[in-house]
Amino acid sequence: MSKVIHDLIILENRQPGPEYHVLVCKAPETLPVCYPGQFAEVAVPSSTHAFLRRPFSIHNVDYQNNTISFLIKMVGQGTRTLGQLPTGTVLNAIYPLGKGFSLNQAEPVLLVGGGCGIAPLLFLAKTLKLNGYTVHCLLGGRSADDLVEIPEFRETAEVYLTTEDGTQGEKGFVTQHSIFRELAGFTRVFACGPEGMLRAVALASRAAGVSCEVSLENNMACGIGACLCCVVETRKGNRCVCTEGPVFNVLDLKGWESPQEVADNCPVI
Amino acid sequence: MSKVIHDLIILENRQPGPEYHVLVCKAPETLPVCYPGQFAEVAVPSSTHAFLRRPFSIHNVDYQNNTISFLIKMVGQGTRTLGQLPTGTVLNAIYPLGKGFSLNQAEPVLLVGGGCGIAPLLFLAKTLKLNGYTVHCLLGGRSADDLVEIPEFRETAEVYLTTEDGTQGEKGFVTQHSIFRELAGFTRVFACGPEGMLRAVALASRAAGVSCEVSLENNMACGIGACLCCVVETRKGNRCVCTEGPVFNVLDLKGWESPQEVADNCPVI
Amino acid sequence: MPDLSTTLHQLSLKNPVMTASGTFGYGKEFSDFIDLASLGGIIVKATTSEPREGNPYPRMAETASGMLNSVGLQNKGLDYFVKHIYPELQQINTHIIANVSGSTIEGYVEVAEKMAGLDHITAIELNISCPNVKQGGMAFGTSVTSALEVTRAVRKVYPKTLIVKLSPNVTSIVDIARAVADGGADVLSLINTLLAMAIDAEKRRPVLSTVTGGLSGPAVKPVALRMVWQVSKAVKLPVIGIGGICNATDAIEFFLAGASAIQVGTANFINPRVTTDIIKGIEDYLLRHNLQTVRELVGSI
Amino acid sequence: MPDLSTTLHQLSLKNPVMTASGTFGYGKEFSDFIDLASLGGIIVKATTSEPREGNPYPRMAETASGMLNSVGLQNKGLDYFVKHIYPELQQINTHIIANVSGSTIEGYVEVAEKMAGLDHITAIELNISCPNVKQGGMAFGTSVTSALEVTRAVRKVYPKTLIVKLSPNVTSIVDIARAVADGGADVLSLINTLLAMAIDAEKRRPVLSTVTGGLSGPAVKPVALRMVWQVSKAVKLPVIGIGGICNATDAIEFFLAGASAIQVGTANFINPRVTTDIIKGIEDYLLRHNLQTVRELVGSI
Ligand SMILES: Cc1cc2nc3c(=O)[nH]c(=O)nc-3n(C[C@H](O)[C@H](O)[C@H](O)COP(=O)(O)OP(=O)(O)OC[C@H]3O[C@@H](n4cnc5c(N)ncnc54)[C@H](O)[C@@H]3O)c2cc1C
Ligand SMILES: Cc1cc2nc3c(=O)[nH]c(=O)nc-3n(C[C@H](O)[C@H](O)[C@H](O)COP(=O)(O)OP(=O)(O)OC[C@H]3O[C@@H](n4cnc5c(N)ncnc54)[C@H](O)[C@@H]3O)c2cc1C
Ligand SMILES: Cc1cc2nc3c(=O)[nH]c(=O)nc-3n(C[C@H](O)[C@H](O)[C@H](O)COP(=O)(O)O)c2cc1C
Ligand SMILES: Cc1cc2nc3c(=O)[nH]c(=O)nc-3n(C[C@H](O)[C@H](O)[C@H](O)COP(=O)(O)O)c2cc1C
Ligand code: FES
Ligand code: FES
Repeated sequence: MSKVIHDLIILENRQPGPEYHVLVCKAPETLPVCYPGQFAEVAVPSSTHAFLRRPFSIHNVDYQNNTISFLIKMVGQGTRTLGQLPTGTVLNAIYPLGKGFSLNQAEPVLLVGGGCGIAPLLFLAKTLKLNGYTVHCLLGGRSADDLVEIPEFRETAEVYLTTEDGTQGEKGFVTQHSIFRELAGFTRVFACGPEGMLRAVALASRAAGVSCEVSLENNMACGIGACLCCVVETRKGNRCVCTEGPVFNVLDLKGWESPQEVADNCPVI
Repeated sequence: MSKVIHDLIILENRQPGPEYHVLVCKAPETLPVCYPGQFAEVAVPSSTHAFLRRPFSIHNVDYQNNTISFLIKMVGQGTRTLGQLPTGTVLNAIYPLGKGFSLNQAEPVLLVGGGCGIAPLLFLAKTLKLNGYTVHCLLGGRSADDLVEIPEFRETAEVYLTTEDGTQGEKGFVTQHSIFRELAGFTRVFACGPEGMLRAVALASRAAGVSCEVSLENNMACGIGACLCCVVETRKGNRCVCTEGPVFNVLDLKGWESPQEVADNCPVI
Repeated sequence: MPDLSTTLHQLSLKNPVMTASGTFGYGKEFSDFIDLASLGGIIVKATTSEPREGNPYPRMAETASGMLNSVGLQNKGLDYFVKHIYPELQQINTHIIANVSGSTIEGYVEVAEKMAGLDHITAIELNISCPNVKQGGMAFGTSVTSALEVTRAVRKVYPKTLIVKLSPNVTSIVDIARAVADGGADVLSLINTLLAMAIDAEKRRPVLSTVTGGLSGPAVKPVALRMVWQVSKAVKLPVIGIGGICNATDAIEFFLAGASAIQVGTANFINPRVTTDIIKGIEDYLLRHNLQTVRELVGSI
Repeated sequence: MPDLSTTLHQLSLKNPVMTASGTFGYGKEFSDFIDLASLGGIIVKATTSEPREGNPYPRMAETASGMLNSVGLQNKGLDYFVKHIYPELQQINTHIIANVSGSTIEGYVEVAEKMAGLDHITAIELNISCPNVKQGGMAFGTSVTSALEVTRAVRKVYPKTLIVKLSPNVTSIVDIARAVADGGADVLSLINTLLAMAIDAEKRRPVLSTVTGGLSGPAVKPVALRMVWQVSKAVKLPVIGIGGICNATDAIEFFLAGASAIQVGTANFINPRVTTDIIKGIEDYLLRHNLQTVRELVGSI
């Protein structure tokens, strides 16, 4: 599974929500095999404010058209610059990086995503479906504006929605969604989103005796295990999120079991 | 004569020669009165490589359409970024800066320009013509590629051309052009271009007893007299090119009289 | 409206945003762009006892997110300042602070003494950190003993607010800060420029006539923040933060690190209105964070 | 074809482009992108006598044209290095240089002694300049006496090429360089990172878990160039230039300033192929300037 540096060409830049952009990019040579949960390190073209590359999950891969997509939430200078790029722009990316979700699971599986954590789940859902799985997918956000790519998810999964303000789906945090009452019926939960949400999902999964994998975000300088800046505390010591993650089984993460921390972090979806 | 900071809008970006761009820009409010030889400090939009503003002479002013133009030669990252800007881009500029050419002259006057030193001469020629002058204009370059905006000059002045490689006009350096044999017939020479050329023109003017003003280039940080980085040695001591120039009478410049220095610098057009 | 006022020893500033010496001329260079009276203060360019022509051209080089300068304290000298520049400065309705430079202790003392007699100069900033002069300058600011000595000598003749500006080109900025405090400084300002160099690879020679020069701009901000944090924790004097400040967020970072006020330098070259934007941005920040005064931020990390 | 080879004491390098410790892992992280054997050398990440977990997260902050890190020498320790990492390094056909770190002189000596026994480690780089550890590290590199002491102690046990890596966080880099030369160093490398800090204005707290960290990247290049120039003029040892090198032009500037070779650090994160580009760019430069060898450039300004 070797990594490539590609000058991708942006074929399409659509805006599925006020703060989100999907960049569909053509690769200059045959796409390498990518796994759901892996990510890319993308250079922000000629930006004064983004010195380092920015990591983004692989949102979708279309081997037939040789395209790779990213779902990007506008949060700072780097992402805003990327969101404004016109089609035809060259985007330099290093990928596929990191380890993805474990795909050797019994079904049914529940995918849980919040905010830009939705990004890797589409590729994951599609891959699981391709392998014959029944996929359930719970997407949450502050408001309806954060729920993007729903039509795409509906094509591949049973979709459940929740918003904090009740503007779409059930009202509340993802862990308050009714599907969580049936959690014990799932064999595994795959989650990606803000840390507070992930911790709440991890705790609920533990309580229901369901195995849970989360994709972590983190400050990264290199994305390839060279700088050791992106560590997370695991039971085996500090580990690089970029090479040994970004997907971790929550059982391996240190400090992810205390209900107190979860309570502190929960509202920060 | 107060200075303004304007978010100009690029209306037109044309390429009069392989290495030159003319940016015609609309001002957001009535243009301030500008004098030929004055310049603007232009911010290079979102460039990693141009931290400071870049100085450019005012190439043309159209008060009726409220536009100001710059003729930019591609020499480094900053100018290259500017050259690639599409119409509609916002260009932040501080102008008009510095002191221009002396306009209270008896005619006939000779304008001499080389390379991007052609830039201020169009505005100067137009202004002189408007005031009823007969304007003679000698433009020089390495090759025909460096001779840009000739049609525009022809509208306002008697134009003479020279190239080092003889691809257009007379062959040789500007000071070797036949018009220089008639130099004594002019009352003043206005020149702008590389330092070597300016020194040669200054020397020739001195020899012919003709007064000579040159527009100097220089590394500038602020363009408004605040940093004192842009000095030139004058007979009165170090003076800022950005406020007391960029146009100087060569008699005021220290070290501009030695034929030795001229010889050393001459070929560097 | 949040309260932006701040105090530096005996100086009450309407807001904590000042301009750094050598980057703002004598103020009037910017009067087409901003209302000078809206500033917390203006540190005017360096004055030495004798006129100085400064260093030969080239004196400037652009670097990644920064610039080098080797101006070398060009100024018309103390007498010219008092006769011709001071009367103009009197028209500006904010604190005017003189940046006092020299190559000998006597030189510093002479300028300070004369400045003390000028009513509208409410403080002086002792520049013991200029890297661009052969003698004196930074040499005073990089040794504990000479920093102490020059501060003490100036203190004797200068009764008003005495700010001392520190050089970052030292192993321990805290040691120098303590020495200067012992010498009688009222306020510390930091940082001056980092000693640095640029080379023209094509011409194969140094860009600056002086070979080395002073680095300023956003590139140095992380170093400046660190030093402000170290000094404000170690010394009880108020600190003015300087180095790479380009916007209100940068300014807030310096307050959090322990600065009671800030100076904006290089950023004035890029945006002559930057100080006005920063003042407005600090106000917005305080409102957004529900803070009544900017003073609540100072040293609060 | 121009000759890119260069010599550092007993080391003959095929070209002067190496990778900086802590920014290139153990090489293999980059093997998908470049041919490791094409490099002049690889300085692998710091090794300490005992395993270290490094500092808590967050350890990184982006700054203007640069970054801060406070990794804190995370590594699996000397024994693990010898048993598990060294065998892999033996496969790489270029100079492999160990970066030796510690918090006590005994620690440095222990690592150096063990490294001396590993054939494929052709030199060590003594890291007396890491700003990210509480004890030792930079403390050794910011005092003339302790820099001398640790160099001398390691020299006694290490017969091969001894490189000592200097800290820029000092008043006089030349004094430290001289001390290290007296202690028996064969080669000097500089600079390590500048001690610096970043603050999150919204969260109102330092970005790094350790508050301060080390600044690297293009922002520091002008300071690094100045120090390389000063040291190579003052000390007769070969110098390796480090700090913000991103392209061949940057590398050439360091050669002109006096460096016999260079190391590329942070730029590897932005472009994992940058070293290959730099080697190619140096060749092009030599051809364009009609130079036969890269050595002609060294110190030639
Ligand atoms: C493995 C991985 C996969 C990711 N996948 C996606 C994705 O598919 N889509 C997406 O929109 N985002 C994703 N992110 C987050 C994305 O990398 C950041 O939003 C981006 O780097 C911010 O850049 P910026 O220049 O816009 O923000 P900055 O100006 O750098 O920062 C703006 C704000 O974002 C925060 N921030 C910056 N970088 C990160 C980061 N790496 N993680 C969390 N917060 C950060 C800062 O603290 C600050 O508050 C991913 C992050 C990681 C580590
Ligand atoms: C008063 C004034 C008016 C000018 N008018 C014009 C004009 O109308 N049209 C035009 O094309 N150019 C003009 N110039 C020159 C122009 O400012 C530079 O070409 C530009 O700043 C280079 O920017 P860059 O980022 O492309 O080059 P950089 O990457 O900064 O440098 C590339 C090369 O250009 C040289 N260079 C950089 N800045 C200058 C400078 N200010 N003067 C001379 N050489 C420089 C560098 O040494 C280097 O060799 C003027 C300069 C001054 C001082
Ligand atoms: C062109 C220039 C000239 C300067 N002249 C002086 C000076 O005369 N006296 C002084 O104390 N500092 C001087 N400085 C240093 C600045 O006041 C300031 O300390 C430094 O630039 C860091 O701030 P900045 O990054 O905001 O520019 C000068 C800086 C520049 C860029
Ligand atoms: C993430 C990171 C880790 C580093 N770790 C080490 C180290 O272990 N030992 C060392 O001597 N230098 C270390 N350094 C310093 C670099 O080797 C180099 O001296 C410095 O980054 C300046 O070069 P640059 O600007 O090219 O990055 C590290 C730098 C970075 C950015
Ligand atoms: S980002 Fe560099 S090791 Fe993970
Ligand atoms: S460019 Fe700053 S004084 Fe002229």
